[in-house]
Amino acid sequence: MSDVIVKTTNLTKNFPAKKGIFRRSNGCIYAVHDVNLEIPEGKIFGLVGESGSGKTTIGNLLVRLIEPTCGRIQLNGQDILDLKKSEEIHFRRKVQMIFQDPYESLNPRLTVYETVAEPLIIQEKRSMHGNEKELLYALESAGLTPPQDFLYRYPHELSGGQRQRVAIARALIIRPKFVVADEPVSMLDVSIRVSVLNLMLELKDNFGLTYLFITHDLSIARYMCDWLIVMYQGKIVESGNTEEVIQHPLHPYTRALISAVPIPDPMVKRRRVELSEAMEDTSKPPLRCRFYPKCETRSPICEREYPEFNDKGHAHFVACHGV
Amino acid sequence: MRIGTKRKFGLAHLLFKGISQEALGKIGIAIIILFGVMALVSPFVINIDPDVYDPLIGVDPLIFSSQGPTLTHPLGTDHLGRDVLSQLLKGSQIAFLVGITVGLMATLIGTAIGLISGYFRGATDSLLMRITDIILSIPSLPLLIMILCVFEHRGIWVIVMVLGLTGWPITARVIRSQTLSLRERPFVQSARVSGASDWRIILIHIAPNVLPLTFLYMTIGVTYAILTEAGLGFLGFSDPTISSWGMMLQWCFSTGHTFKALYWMIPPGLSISLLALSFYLVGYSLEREINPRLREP
Amino acid sequence: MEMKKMRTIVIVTMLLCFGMVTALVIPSSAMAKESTVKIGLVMEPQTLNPLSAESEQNWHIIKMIYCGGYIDPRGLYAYTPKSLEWIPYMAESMPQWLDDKTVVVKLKKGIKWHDGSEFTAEDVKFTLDFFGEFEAANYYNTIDMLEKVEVVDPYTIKFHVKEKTTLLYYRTFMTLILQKAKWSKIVTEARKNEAPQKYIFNYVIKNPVGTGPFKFVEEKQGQYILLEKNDDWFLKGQTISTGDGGSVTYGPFVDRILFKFYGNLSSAVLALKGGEIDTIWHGLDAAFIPELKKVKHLTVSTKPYYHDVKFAGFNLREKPLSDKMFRKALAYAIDKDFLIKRLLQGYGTASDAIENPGLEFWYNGNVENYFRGKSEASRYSKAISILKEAGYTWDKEPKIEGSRVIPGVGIKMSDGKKVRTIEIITRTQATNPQEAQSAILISQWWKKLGVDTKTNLVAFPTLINNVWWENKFDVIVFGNIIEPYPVHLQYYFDVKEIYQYGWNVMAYKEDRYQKAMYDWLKVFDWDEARKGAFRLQEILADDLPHIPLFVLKNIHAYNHTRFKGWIEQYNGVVNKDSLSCIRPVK
Amino acid sequence: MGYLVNRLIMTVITLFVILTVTFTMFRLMPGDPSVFFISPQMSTETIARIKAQFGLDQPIHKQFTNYLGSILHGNFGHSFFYKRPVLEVIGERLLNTIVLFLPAAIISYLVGVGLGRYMAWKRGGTSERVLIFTGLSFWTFFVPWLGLLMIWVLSYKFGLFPVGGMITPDKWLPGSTLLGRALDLLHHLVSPLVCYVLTWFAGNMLIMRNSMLETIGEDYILTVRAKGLSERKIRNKHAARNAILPVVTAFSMSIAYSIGGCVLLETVFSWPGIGRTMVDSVLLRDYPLAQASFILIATVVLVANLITDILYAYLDPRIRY
Repeated sequence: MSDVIVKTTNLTKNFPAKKGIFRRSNGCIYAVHDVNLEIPEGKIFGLVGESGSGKTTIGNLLVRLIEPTCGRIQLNGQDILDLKKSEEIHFRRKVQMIFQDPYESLNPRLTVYETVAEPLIIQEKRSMHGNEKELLYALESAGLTPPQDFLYRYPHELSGGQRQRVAIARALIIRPKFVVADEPVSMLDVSIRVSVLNLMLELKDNFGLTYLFITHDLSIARYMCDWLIVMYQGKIVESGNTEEVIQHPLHPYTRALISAVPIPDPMVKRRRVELSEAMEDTSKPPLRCRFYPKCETRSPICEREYPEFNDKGHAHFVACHGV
Repeated sequence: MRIGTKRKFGLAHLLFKGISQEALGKIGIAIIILFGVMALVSPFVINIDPDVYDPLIGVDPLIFSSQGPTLTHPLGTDHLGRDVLSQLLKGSQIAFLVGITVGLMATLIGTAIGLISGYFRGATDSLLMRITDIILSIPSLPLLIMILCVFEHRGIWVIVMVLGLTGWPITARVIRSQTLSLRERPFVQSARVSGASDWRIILIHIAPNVLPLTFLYMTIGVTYAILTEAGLGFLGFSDPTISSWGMMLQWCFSTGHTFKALYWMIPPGLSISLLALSFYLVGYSLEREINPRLREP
Repeated sequence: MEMKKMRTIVIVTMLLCFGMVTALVIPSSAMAKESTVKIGLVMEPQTLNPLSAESEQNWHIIKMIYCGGYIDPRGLYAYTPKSLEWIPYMAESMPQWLDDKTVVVKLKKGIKWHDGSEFTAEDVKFTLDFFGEFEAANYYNTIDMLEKVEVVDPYTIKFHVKEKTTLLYYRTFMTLILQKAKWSKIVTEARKNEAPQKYIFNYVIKNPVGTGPFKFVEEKQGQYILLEKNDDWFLKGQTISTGDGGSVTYGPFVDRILFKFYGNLSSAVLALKGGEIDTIWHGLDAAFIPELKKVKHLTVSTKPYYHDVKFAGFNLREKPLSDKMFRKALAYAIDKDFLIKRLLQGYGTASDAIENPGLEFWYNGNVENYFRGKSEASRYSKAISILKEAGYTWDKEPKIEGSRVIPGVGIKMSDGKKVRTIEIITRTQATNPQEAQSAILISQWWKKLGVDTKTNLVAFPTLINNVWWENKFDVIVFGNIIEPYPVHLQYYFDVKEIYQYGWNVMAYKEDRYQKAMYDWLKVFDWDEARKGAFRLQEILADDLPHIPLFVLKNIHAYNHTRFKGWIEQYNGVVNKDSLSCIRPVK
Repeated sequence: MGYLVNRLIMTVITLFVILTVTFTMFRLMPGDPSVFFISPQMSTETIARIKAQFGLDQPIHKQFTNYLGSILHGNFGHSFFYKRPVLEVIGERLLNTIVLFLPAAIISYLVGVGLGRYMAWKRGGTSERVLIFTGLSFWTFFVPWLGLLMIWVLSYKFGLFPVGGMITPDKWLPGSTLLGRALDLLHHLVSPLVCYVLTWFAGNMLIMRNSMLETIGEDYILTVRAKGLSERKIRNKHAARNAILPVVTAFSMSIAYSIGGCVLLETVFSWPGIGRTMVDSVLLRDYPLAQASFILIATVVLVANLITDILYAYLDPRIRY
């Protein structure tokens, strides 16, 4: 296994929860709880789970858009949470993010030139002028050809796919090491998804990137990722090599998730795992298994203690008493 | 190299589109131009004969009481024999001066406070919003009069300053709520991921996106300034050494000519209302352009 | 809008109306058809407490209830309605001097307070002692000449005074008298209070008791005050000579007086025209005259003059205004005719002396008038030559070309120093349009002489503060109250009045005037006093501590179809005597 | 509960700041109210003694703490001008203003909301344009001028309404009937009320229209329409009910502003209300009256805002503080 580029230790993020007219403070939502990650360099690391499982929160934590409640994050072995102001800019240079919605992630008042050049201007204290060379290269790498046609356009003059490519060009122009891609194709038309995904794969090789690829779509995860982590309500329930996890899901939640993916072949029948509507209250700290209310295979121990995260061989980890 | 050339999406374009597509906007612009011409013409009228047509000290030597329109005085004279028309023309200069300056000042302050308050939140926000609450919870005219009473000399610039420094709260509130929503938008987060400083985010990413709204509130601010200065004038608190429309009405009212000399009472009041209306119409048309939901299906 | 919406609005409006109706108090008794004079006032009275009432509008009401007062006073003695000679009022006869420090006054018998009790010497003594003890601002000048007041018997009072002057007559003997029975309770309470003056000042008189022709009935704050006639008034049915050959018979013949308050004159005038009120007790602006004259039921009286003389007073403490020649030049530059013709629309008269020209007996019309009525060119050329003689120079000298004055720039004193900007301070346009507009015009005229002048219109307390208390001003445009006997010749110009809060705010000190004035105060002979006053006015016109400007006509209008017998007095046709004498038209 | 307590504390702090600011401002103005009780002929000692009784001789911070202390005891002092307890004067004036303001606000609110609703539903039509233009024209009318025009036409030319004031005393004297008094008050109320409504309704109308248009664009209206409800029901029950919230907020925020506007209206119509009293008390340096009226009006406004916020949360289940 190659070097670990990003490592988190007991990463936890709570959001304060307020309800009612009089704003009674009802404790907090445990969005991410006690997460330990090791992301190997040069790999695509997939993060899957349903909405609200804490995937995006982890993404935001890793690029420091939000600060964790507790826990540590290390980048190349260096703790990034207590960086000085002057060191922060170096960190920003190494880590970039691609957002889900290309219609929202570009400033509508800036041209492509201004948007893409911004990281350069900030990072290298350049002036607004004279960055054409890098820009044209970045745009071309992002598949916008001929690049000079796009330089002075505004976002509203571009299609969704083109915008996402601009966003990618912007993320890559300062040659980051680690990119968080938060559902980068979910807002795009199905027809152009593959080309954007392919572009990302291509860039990974060309620029030597490491991706944290966040998605709820298992088929895309399977297409993209080397490694897969399944999250459920702020906790990691299963992790392992992509093919291993998808072929041999161990956690009941992962099994339910995989059974929900439609199979294009009408002849194949798969047993669908139906989950009950019952939900665990995320405003309480996890004392029992989060999946307990929905689990088909639960046993009394599941209610008493939270399952340990165990290696089941082939670097396949799972947190379940039943396995 | 064309850097930052705004094609199609620039503010000027937005303005032009907003105003030209809307009949009401055109009316507004037409009225503004009319009064603009009046303001420009004013010095020429005075120059015909300053002894007669100076709005403050010129008097017609043959007229000793307020008289109706004649050829030499198309809008008649006031009780001292001063020409109403030249007062009206001079008044349009003052209305523009007060309106535009106060509108700009109030909008700039309001936008700055709204941006800072909405972006940084927390204690800064609380403090600034409490100040806003304070200004908004005191009736404006008595508040202005109280502030003006502190000054021994009420020159027009003192009035402009006081109006400008107290006219921003509504703008600040609107810009703040807009900023609160903008700061959570992915493009702002994207800039933050790129390492942009807070001020860069505010100036490059948020401010340009509240600009149309700022402009809208400026037109409202101009309306507010014109009406408020006129109100102060009517109550006798404007600069007595200039002939603003409010002061004209005050002279007419306080000397008992209100219902007697309609040629003197109608023009200033009508001008105040029309100019205020015109800026509002422009703002209204602009609002429809900014908020597409308000347009016709 | 559809019907349903309209219905909702109508219902809500009706509900609101009913809400208001139920909130009102149910009236108690029915009022018979009686004659009621309805008088409009432009400002509501603040209080019925005569110790703290200050606005003139307020005194109109208090005067009808009490005898005596602050403006247009009458107490133990009074003026005849027209010739303004001095006659006994509540006193029985003229004062008798025992020596230079003691004087005795006898009271009329049978004068009744509104509550039926008798008016006696005890009331007079109580009142003056009370003023002395509590140092009431309004009455301070009535007691400062007194040493002691002694009650000889219920109808005789002996005054021990500091010196024998006419001031005593026109102040102390004309002051308002309070009822001892009512006020001694208040005084006892006040003495217990840690802030006695404040207690008295803020005391709310709910039911004032006086000896005047009308009794208080009820007040609705901010809306109206109702008075009814006092059938026991000591002058009821008596006929007195007006002093000009005529006579009047006192009533009161009307049953009630209703004072209604309007926020501004325009509204009050519209109400008068519509018949809502019978008259307005406030000087009307000239602009109203033509329209009022067209109304059939109204008579407009424009003859009498208002009792204040507008003037431009100088701060004589500093150069260049301490220079008499400079002031004279400024006086030549003022066009009083312009002010009269245009500003007052002809309804006023220029005044050259500090006296009301309408009071012909006291007004000296032959004092120096600084080319009043002459052409602009001649006035300015005179002003320029005076300035030149006195050594003033200019950056650019003002010139006369034909009939036009070419303004000068940057006047300098004889020592070569620049004359600083001169500021004319006066009340705001809304408070007093004539003063404000005069000030603006005067500043324009003085500018032509190269004197940099600006106008500062301020709120009344600011004016008082800057001028009277801090003496921080250059020129003040203001109105001096002129009393029927010219006592103002003393208090506006006496050296003793030069101090921080003093009346002599201009700091005028000329020995020849002081001497002439003190001599004059000791003159009790009517004609001699007139000569003395003439002399004083001459000195003032020459020394020019202030420039008298004009006196307004006191324009009043009344409904002659409802009441007749109005008496035109020096202070207008609506006055205390008129209201005591008018009768309903059958 | 925490929220409410928090808001109340904030309100109290805001009031304290307003109090401090107004207090300081008045001391900064040249001139003080001793003009009312000092005669130029008094000796300096007398003047000092009398000033001391009114507390005007003390250093400003002392005057301030004294003032604060008496306010906490509910004593706002005596008006220097009216020589009566300040609360008495304000109470009476405030009542007069409310008699005018409340019906005017309610009517302009109903008219505005009704027209706004109608306009949103009929958008794009000529009637909408005409309404907008008329509304905006009145909205930007110079209030005293409109008032003067109304007096000129209604009272002067046609003699329909009184020229000013709140009542005709003749109709309120002892012996008058209740109905007579009510009608008289109503008669006086019409002109200023109409003037007020004319210049005020457009604000509510436009906010309602915009908010209604936003609501109509929401998906749930489509759902309701798909259910086959009548257009009228959709408009009145579903769209309008949700669209009304911004109007409520704007209404509470505009209270202070409109009381300021009342100054002009009260001047023109001789209405003895609080706005005019505030201005006069500032001019006369009647500190106690001015300070108390500024603070009381601010209290009214802040409490109104507080109530609106709570009401808002109650009306719109999406909003939770």
